[in-house]
Amino acid sequence: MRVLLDLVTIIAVAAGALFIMAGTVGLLRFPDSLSRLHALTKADNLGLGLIVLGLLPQSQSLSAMLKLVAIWLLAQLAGATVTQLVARAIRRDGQPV
Amino acid sequence: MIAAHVFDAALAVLVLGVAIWTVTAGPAFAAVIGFVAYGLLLALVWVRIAAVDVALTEAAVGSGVTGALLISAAARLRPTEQRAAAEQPGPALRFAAAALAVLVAAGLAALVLFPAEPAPTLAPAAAAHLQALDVGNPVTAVLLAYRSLDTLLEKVVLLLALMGVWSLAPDRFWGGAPKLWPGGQRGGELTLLARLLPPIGIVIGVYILWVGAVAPGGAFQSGAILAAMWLLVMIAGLQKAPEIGQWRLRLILVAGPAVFLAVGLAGFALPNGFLSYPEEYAKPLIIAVEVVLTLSIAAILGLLVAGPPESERQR
Amino acid sequence: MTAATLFGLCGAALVGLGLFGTIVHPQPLRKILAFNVLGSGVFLLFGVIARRGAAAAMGGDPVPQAMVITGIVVAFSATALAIALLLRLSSISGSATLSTDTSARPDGSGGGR
Amino acid sequence: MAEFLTAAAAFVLAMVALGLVRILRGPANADRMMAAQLLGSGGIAALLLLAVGTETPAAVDAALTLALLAAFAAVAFASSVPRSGAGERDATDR
Repeated sequence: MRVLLDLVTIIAVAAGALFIMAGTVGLLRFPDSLSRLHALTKADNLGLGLIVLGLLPQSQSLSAMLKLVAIWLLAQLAGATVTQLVARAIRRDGQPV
Repeated sequence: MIAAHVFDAALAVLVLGVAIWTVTAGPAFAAVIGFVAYGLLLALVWVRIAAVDVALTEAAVGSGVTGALLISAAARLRPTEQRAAAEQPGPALRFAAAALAVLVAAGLAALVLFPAEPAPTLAPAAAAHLQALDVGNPVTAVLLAYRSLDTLLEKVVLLLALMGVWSLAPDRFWGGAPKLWPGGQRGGELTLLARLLPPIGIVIGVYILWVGAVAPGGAFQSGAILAAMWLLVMIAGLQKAPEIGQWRLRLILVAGPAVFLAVGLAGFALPNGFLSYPEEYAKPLIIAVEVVLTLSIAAILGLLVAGPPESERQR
Repeated sequence: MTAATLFGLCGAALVGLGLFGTIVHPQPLRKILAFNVLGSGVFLLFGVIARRGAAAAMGGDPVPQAMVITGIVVAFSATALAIALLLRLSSISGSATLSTDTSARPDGSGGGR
Repeated sequence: MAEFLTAAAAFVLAMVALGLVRILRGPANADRMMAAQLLGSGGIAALLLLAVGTETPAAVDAALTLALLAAFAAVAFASSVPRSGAGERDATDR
């Protein structure tokens, strides 16, 4: 059982790290602000989400698990809001090339 | 253990890199964003050197009120930026400053590399008080019992800073309300966030305060979180900033230091001196002081960001 | 090298960096930022002293840690006061410069400060 | 397991550092705002991995605080920058 849980952790955390890497590659490669914003959200949503998922089996208690999920949900809310605010700022002032 | 070393090395390089960016970046806004990022990284450093209480404070203050204060200031000062930046100091002054900075840094580095042996510590002295206080978090115990005088004076400093900010208002605005950044973007997602987040933030603030008795957390961190939530509501325009002439507001501002001082003075009469707690009531008294302190800290930090009053007093 | 030594050296470098920025930057806002970098370097050195003083089953000496916590909050309040002064200066004079001369001096002879 | 999680934290930090280099340079202030966002989520991930990897459970509370305040800088940015200033490029940029 222990081994199985550890395996879940390793797979999910590695996948999360991969998505964070994908986000970074997007930031480095994409030509304009809006597409960079798009790349950034991948790291937020899936990267952090998968890492949280991977850490859940390592939690000692139910409350620790709930706290991890709460962190992910809060990060989602923040990510959604920030993306909107930044995208609006970009659109309002024209796309810098 | 190797992974931890790699992490530390990467973190140190990143902290220094972002600090260099903050000091050398061209536009002021870029430097401010660098500084916000720098604060976030410092929180990671504090976790690595076993000071999670400080990490929490850095996270709460650095990514909350400090970020808001600096970003709005950079936006407001933008029109003046180029002219001020033109006054570059001459090469002689730059060289002298660089030499001085290197000298100071080298001296401090020498202190780090060749420290006093054995390392001086007050941990045993602080630990001796922990049992009597029934407070599990040593940092909270130091802040509110062992070195409580520092904490009391620090509250007074916060109040003085707020009075300094208020005193910058023109005479006709005295007693009026600060304005939080008119002219910016409003509505939509900002309103949604300002409705959704504060209830959650208040719960988390109370949690951080409560857990502070036994684990990292406490009045400062909680106060900074609550201040950020209050500011969010005011920035979104859901609630106006309060008029600084209101006596109720002023009562909240001074309540923290006043209750702390009252408990401290009571120490003369009951146990054995200023700022000492009677042993059987130590924990409830500390928690009561912390609750009031949290409210005062939240109000003071929020008003410090809001700035001096910019409208005439109603009535 | 232990983590404490590494971050102690990092703190020393930050103090030097912040000091340099505080002296050479002509813009007051940048001076405030650099001063905060200096301050955080000092806090970091305190943290390293705390880490070395680990005793009595604690990860670090709680006394310097508590001082850093009050220090962070005081540094914030000082920053807020400085920024309020700066904004007032710019709203009165229309410029945010510490030079006593009203015209900017690009020749680098420095302003009165 | 602890070793793996700490290594993952180091990896996340390195990725964040790379991304940071790109967006701090701008050219628009909106790009720089993304830096705060990137570091917010990356920092949370690194803190959570460290909390389990190095057995400092209280670091989760620091991550919770960061997650709560993650949007705050962007809110200050969007609401304090007057019209036509947010996406504007810097004249002083190199």
